[in-house]
Amino acid sequence: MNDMLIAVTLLLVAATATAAVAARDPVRQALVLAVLGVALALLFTVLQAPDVALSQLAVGSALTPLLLLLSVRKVRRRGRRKGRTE
Amino acid sequence: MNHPSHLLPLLVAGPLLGAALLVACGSRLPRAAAEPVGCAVSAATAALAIHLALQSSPPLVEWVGDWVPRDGVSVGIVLVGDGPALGMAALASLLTLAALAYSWRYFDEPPRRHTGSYPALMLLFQGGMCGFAIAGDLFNAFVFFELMSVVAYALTGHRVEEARAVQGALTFGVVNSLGAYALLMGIVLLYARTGELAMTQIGRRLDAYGPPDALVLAAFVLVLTGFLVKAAAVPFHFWLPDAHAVAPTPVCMLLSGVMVELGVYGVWRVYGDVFAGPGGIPAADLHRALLVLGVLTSVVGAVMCWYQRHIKRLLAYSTVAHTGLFLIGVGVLTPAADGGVALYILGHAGVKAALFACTGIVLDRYGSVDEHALHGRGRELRGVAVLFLVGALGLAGLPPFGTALGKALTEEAAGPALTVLFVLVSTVTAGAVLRVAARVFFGLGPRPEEHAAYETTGAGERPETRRRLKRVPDTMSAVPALLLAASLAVGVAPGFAAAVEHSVSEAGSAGAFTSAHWTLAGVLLGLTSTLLAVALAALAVTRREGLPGGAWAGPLRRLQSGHIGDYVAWLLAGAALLGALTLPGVING
Amino acid sequence: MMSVLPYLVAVWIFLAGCYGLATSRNLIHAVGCLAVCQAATYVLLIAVGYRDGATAPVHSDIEPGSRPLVDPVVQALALTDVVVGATVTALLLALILQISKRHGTVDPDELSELRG
Amino acid sequence: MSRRVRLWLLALGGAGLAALLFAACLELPGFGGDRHPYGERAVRESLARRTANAVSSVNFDQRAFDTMGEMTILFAAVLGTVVLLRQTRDEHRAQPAPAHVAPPVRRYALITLPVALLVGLYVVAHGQLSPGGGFQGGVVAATALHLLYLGADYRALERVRPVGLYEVGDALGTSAYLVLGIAGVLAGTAFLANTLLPYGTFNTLSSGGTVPLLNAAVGMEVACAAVVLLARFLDQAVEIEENAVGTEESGE
Repeated sequence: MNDMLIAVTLLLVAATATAAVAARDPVRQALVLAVLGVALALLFTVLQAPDVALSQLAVGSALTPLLLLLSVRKVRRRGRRKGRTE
Repeated sequence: MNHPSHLLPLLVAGPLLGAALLVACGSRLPRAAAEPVGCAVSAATAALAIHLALQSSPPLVEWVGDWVPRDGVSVGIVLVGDGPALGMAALASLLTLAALAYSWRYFDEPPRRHTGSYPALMLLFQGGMCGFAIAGDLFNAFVFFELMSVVAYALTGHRVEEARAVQGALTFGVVNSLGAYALLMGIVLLYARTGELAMTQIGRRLDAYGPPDALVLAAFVLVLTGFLVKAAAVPFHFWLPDAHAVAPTPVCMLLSGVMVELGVYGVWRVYGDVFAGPGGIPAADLHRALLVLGVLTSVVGAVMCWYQRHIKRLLAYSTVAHTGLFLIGVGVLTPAADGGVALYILGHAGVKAALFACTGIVLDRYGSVDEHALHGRGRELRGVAVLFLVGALGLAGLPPFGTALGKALTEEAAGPALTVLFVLVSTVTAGAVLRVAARVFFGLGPRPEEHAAYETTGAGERPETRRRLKRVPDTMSAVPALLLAASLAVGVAPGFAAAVEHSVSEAGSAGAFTSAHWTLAGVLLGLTSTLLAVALAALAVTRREGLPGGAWAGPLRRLQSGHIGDYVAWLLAGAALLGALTLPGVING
Repeated sequence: MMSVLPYLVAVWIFLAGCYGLATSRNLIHAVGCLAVCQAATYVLLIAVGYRDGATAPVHSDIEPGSRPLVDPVVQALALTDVVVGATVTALLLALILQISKRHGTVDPDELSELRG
Repeated sequence: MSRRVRLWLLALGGAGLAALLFAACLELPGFGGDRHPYGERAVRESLARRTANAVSSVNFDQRAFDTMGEMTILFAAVLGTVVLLRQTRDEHRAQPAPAHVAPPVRRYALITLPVALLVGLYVVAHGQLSPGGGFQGGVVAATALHLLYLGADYRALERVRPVGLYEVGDALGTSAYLVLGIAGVLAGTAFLANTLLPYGTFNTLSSGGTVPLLNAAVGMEVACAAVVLLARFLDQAVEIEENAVGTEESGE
């Protein structure tokens, strides 16, 4: 039973990681990365690593995607301004 | 009274604390105070490193947090204070001091309310390098490897208004981070097999386990990939010219002078402590791998160096070429060669940092580092011209520079075939630097013709100082002079070479002692490469049309595309190559 | 199968991240792929430290010595690794913002300043 | 290199590396195995020092030197980001228009904020007892503060978040950790030696010797660092604008 659970979470992590690479649009990728963070946190909880799960939840699914989204916003905003003036 | 080994962690904690305090006082501290504080902290650390190095026979060992082993095992982190470790820490500290002195009131625009940020970053860099040098625990080495990398990215991109600077810094960051993750994967594989993290413990457990298998090979390949990315061995080297050419000059002095060499040091340390035993990688395989990569690296570096016109990029490629020579020296796997490489690294650091420092003066004076555009304009900089020329001769290995002694000792250990390579590589790289000196500072030869080539020119670079220099500040010219003098001292100071050689063999596993001294053959070889370099430079300067063999080097230059995707692909290919080179011994073993 | 699956998943994630990094057309996306590469190291670390039927190495609600524990060392290493990953991501993103300002693009194919 | 050549090179290198790593995985000790010599020693030592959370004992006592490096990396990255994202000469700050926030969102954010902040502090404080510690709690607390951006607006956030102060807090947290380490050397033992304070009673807040202190220093450092990081990126995304678009390419 436990093995099944671990296997399923592992496959979930692998699938989300692949999806994060395949998502070529950075906004979508940031969202998939947030899901990957949650999936990893789940895996770590199952593997009895609550400390890592907690930090993965805080960093991997909140901080990193947030930084990515803010960067996309800056880059896009720049692109729009530039488009207007040309 | 503390045992000296208890002071080892202060080599790391000192600069870090200095940096933290500089930032804490950031908004209140005037710039005139922040920079002397930075210099003082880095000088104190350098003094401590030298003080400990003098007591490092027998080698110091420190368990941080007093977790001394019981029954031969410990849960703590071990620091190693042997000659090479403390030597690298001292070198890193002295170069940081030199770079800080050079950049005294240097950058035009310290970020608002962050006057201390630049010296603080330099101190963090120093702390990271010292921590990596004295790490005896593999994961701890990774942590400080990351620390020095992270600071180096930030310092490389420090001039954020320069398009090239931020691009080079990003390339540097992505490639090195990937290398670091490979290193970490390798560490985890070793931990899974042995259940230990201290390097010597891992080595012992590997030996107890039995002959090497795929796991040991994979761990070896991953760990070496991490270090070789830092050491910029071909084909992991692409990030280096892009980063070193755009970093602020004082940062270049550190990157080329010691950070890249720390990668080579990492290879040496990890092989000696972890993989040298019967459960590790057979010596013949390491020899083959490092020899192939080293020869490739030195040849590619030398060829690319010759065809550059961007002076900082030219110097960066010469660092690649010399790193290749260091790798060959380490791959020879004899104590004599190790000692030679140590001396070579010390001599090279002084010479290369001095050359970068001179180039920085030219950049700040003329707003260009383009060999063609600067033709003859450096005539008025007499003192700088002399320093640059002396630096070029030191790079060629003119006796009695430390480079010459180190090179001679390594050549003697490496055998005649490799000696030819050593002479050729130092000839070509020094020839390129001499060519630059002749054109820029003496205006010799016709002005080279322009033709559209696949290259980075050095035009359009902005000075790093507040405004273009009218006269050269004393600090900026004194630093390269002192660095050259230090490089000279490595070769001539009585007893210094013998002491280095002794401490390196004491730290290595071989334990055989050799004596380092000048030989007639070494002096003659040094003179030969110097003369050849002068001749090569003279030949190049007198020709108007492009440099000879340009068409032949074209494909090689096209590989350096500046594209991150290419570099990542090369990194994977390089790791696979490393695996293929080491495979035979593991299959047979 | 179960005895190697976690390791293989880690290898897969690492290589997938490398593929994304090498073929990326957007630098922000590339940094995301680098984060994926790093996720592989977490998975490998935690997988190496796992032990069947063991519980988390925290004694606040279990009697010391009553049950087997998973390896706390790899968890500490993974914690370090998570923080390192976030900081590297932040720094690289800061550089990318400046690239977008100075080069007007974040497509690696269009960056052609440094070559040869 | 053309895209095609790059893909070939990537396939070649990737295949080689994949084969090597696959072979290595087969040689790894089976997943869930019983042999963890270092781990068992670490658990023993953590009990001997009365630290209930063995992970915290490894992080802040046995391998506290790693944690020092790690927090310095964070500190360096924050400093680097501050330097890299500084306002350059060709940029100015534009006041962002106050955004309209839907009342339910505002209510949700303003209720969650204190809760999240408290959770963060709790997680920091119980680092040596239960899962969590300075890192996790610090990040949670810092992210919580940014719920204000969601709930009110950017200017409200800026008022409660004087970035300069957080930068100082970041540096002071780092210094505190280093000073605690150096105190060991000054006391005549080793750097970061956990021998200065009594180990206390197992499973209470004051157990573990210097572990809670180091943990608190890290918590402070991480919380401040995360706030500064987010602030710098928000600054770029919301406030800082270039003066005249299209002129910077021309250079000098």
